[in-house]
Amino acid sequence: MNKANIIGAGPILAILATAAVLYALYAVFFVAPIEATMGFVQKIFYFHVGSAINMMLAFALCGVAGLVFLVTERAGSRVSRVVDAIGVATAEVGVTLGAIVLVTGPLWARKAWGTWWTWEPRLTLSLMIFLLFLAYLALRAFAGSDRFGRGVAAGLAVIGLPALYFIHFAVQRWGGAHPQVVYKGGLNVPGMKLAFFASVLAMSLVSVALIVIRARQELNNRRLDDLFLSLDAGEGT
Amino acid sequence: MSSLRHFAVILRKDLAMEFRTRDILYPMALFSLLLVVVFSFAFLSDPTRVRDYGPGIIWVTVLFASTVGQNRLFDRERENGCLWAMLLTPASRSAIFAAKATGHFLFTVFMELLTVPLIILFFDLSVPRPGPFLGALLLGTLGLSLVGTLFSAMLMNARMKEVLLPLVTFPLLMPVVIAGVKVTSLAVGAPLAEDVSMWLRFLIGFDMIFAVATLLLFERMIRS
Amino acid sequence: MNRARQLRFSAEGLTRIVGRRHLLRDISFMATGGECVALVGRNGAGKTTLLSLLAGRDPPDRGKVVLDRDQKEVTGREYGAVTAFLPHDLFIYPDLTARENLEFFATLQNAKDPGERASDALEKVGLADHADRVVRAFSRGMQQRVAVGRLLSSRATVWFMDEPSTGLDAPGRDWLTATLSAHVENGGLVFMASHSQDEVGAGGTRVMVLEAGRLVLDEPGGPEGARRAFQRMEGEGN
Amino acid sequence: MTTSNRIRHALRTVASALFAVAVLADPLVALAQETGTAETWKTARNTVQGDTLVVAAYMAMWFIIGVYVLSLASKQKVQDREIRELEKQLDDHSAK
Repeated sequence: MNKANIIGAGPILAILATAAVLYALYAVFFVAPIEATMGFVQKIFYFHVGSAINMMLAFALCGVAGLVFLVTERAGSRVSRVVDAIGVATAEVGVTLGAIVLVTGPLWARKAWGTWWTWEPRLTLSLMIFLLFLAYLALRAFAGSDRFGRGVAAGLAVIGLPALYFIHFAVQRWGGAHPQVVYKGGLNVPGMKLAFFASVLAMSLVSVALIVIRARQELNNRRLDDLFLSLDAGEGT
Repeated sequence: MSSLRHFAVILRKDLAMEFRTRDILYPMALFSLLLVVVFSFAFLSDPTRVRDYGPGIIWVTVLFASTVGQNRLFDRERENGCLWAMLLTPASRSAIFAAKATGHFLFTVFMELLTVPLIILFFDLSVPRPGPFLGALLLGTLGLSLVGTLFSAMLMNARMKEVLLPLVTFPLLMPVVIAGVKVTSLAVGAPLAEDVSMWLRFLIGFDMIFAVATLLLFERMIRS
Repeated sequence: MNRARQLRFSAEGLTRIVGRRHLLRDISFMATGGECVALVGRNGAGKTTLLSLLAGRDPPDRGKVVLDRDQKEVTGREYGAVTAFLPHDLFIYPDLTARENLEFFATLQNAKDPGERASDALEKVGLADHADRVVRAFSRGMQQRVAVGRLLSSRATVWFMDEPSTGLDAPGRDWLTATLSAHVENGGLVFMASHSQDEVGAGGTRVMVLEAGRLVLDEPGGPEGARRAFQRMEGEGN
Repeated sequence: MTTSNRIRHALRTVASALFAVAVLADPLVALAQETGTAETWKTARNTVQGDTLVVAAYMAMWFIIGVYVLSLASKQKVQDREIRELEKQLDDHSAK
């Protein structure tokens, strides 16, 4: 199995990601000052938003990968395999990030608004994306592992994109005409800015590393299928 | 022109089979009636605020009953492989999809004719503005049918179809339910100050975009 | 009748893979109008898979099917008009009557006169007096006749039939063989998977034997060809 | 290694990791609070739930990522087993 393919960078990315995370943690806990109103709890905010941003990107990437998969005509072609691998990788990492967002969100909301869960537009949107990712993985698991099953999952990822716009619009308006006062995080202080960008970068590297590793694993699975297949072809003669 | 004729003949075939066996209508109707009764027990304990629950109950009933319908929509096509029987004829895929979606839409509307008046009765809702009330119901049901028919066709042979279908369609249909509840509550005279037409335009936009998206996807996904 | 036109059907390197196994391995052949090709093989040899591929129900993983009529390739939805498929699962709605089934599919085949085609086909398959009964109440043999009727009313030139005589009684089988011969003489092309040697001997103008997804024998048919083919198929067993 | 003791092994590692973090959490948080800007840290101490929420959030985050990495590792083990099986079949094949 050729290691030189573009998705061979897994291990390097993993090391890079760990370094970035350590730096980000340092920035969050030691550089950024305590936020005036929220106090120490505000420290959750950095990695929470970092995860949320990457979840959204993963969702968009999964949708685009699904679109390319459906458009590529030939079944076993290299392109359709790569995008299929990216599709499943972004979905799995998307679910992981979604779980993080949905756990850290309420912990932060507990202090910010005094309740564990509020139907605040962004949290609700994250919940919907998380559910769509779960549905994607369930489709891949139960709707057939052959090309048709992957096609259905890709279809969901594609239709998820316009759906996201409608969900976002509806959720914004759902709280009634007055969207709640949303805590912006007040990143005016340089220390906080650094912490914020460091943690967003860290989460991005973690996500990219996980996606690359999982995608490569999926491609190796397809390679394995080919090799088993060539064996099967051998017997026929 | 021929695809219009195909659309008509497929729809007529579905309606004919349905009125002969009624194995989509009966489960939908019975399920929704049961749901309404259960909701009445659940919510009538507090008569003062009962009117607030009305719109929500209408839309939950419509959503669940339409899912029951979707689950069984392609059962006849699964028996004897008839979906492929249609796909291997010159009939266009969009005609097939549109006919099945319209079929499901009609079944759901029929079910609504039964249960919505009941809900209005049980929850003594007054409907000062019937226009938006019916508009939201019809537009919302269309949205449910479009998304539902697409994935009902795709999951026809899937093992855990009954679980997968709601899991896949509910997040996608969430905006329809939200918009539906909004308009229904405004139509029922709740004091909310929002303007109804914005949500109705939202529903129309949803239906148009998803009509195109589901048609295209049906074509691609069936062949992938 | 448009059957007299020149018809050329070719399969090039058809391969079908499911999971990690080859169901069909690089199958190529050429056939023209006026042939009745019988597909013979043990269970699991790939007869049904091949027919589904030729009919367009499943996509080949490699290779392609080319149908030319008067030197012009027939593709897309036009392919569905020229061909018709009678699979194991019959392609008919159990909750419709025999007549409704045939009229429905004839309309989808863009027939101008679906009603007439349907009653004509029902006459031929001997179900005229059961025409308005729901197919679910039919016996297996009668359902098979409705399915064959669907092929007749589609006026397709190329027929793909998966064990067409299943469930038919003796007169039914004789009638089927006669119908196939008439269709073939008229310039039509038939691909028929079959397990009965005499059916292949009587109807098949050409016989192919499939073993483990591979085309191992492709010879002219007739009783002699059929005997050799079935011998080869059984021979492969011991 | 059969799947059952692989799961036991995975659980043992996760449990020990959690225990280590729990033991270290308090001094870590204290350390974080002391070395930071002293005064503002002081004001932070008074938010009773402050630090527990933060610790819970970050632990949960690494736990979730850890679980996913574990699932990747187990998928990798399955793949390695298939590779070994492939090699075995290749040997039988060439030996034939």
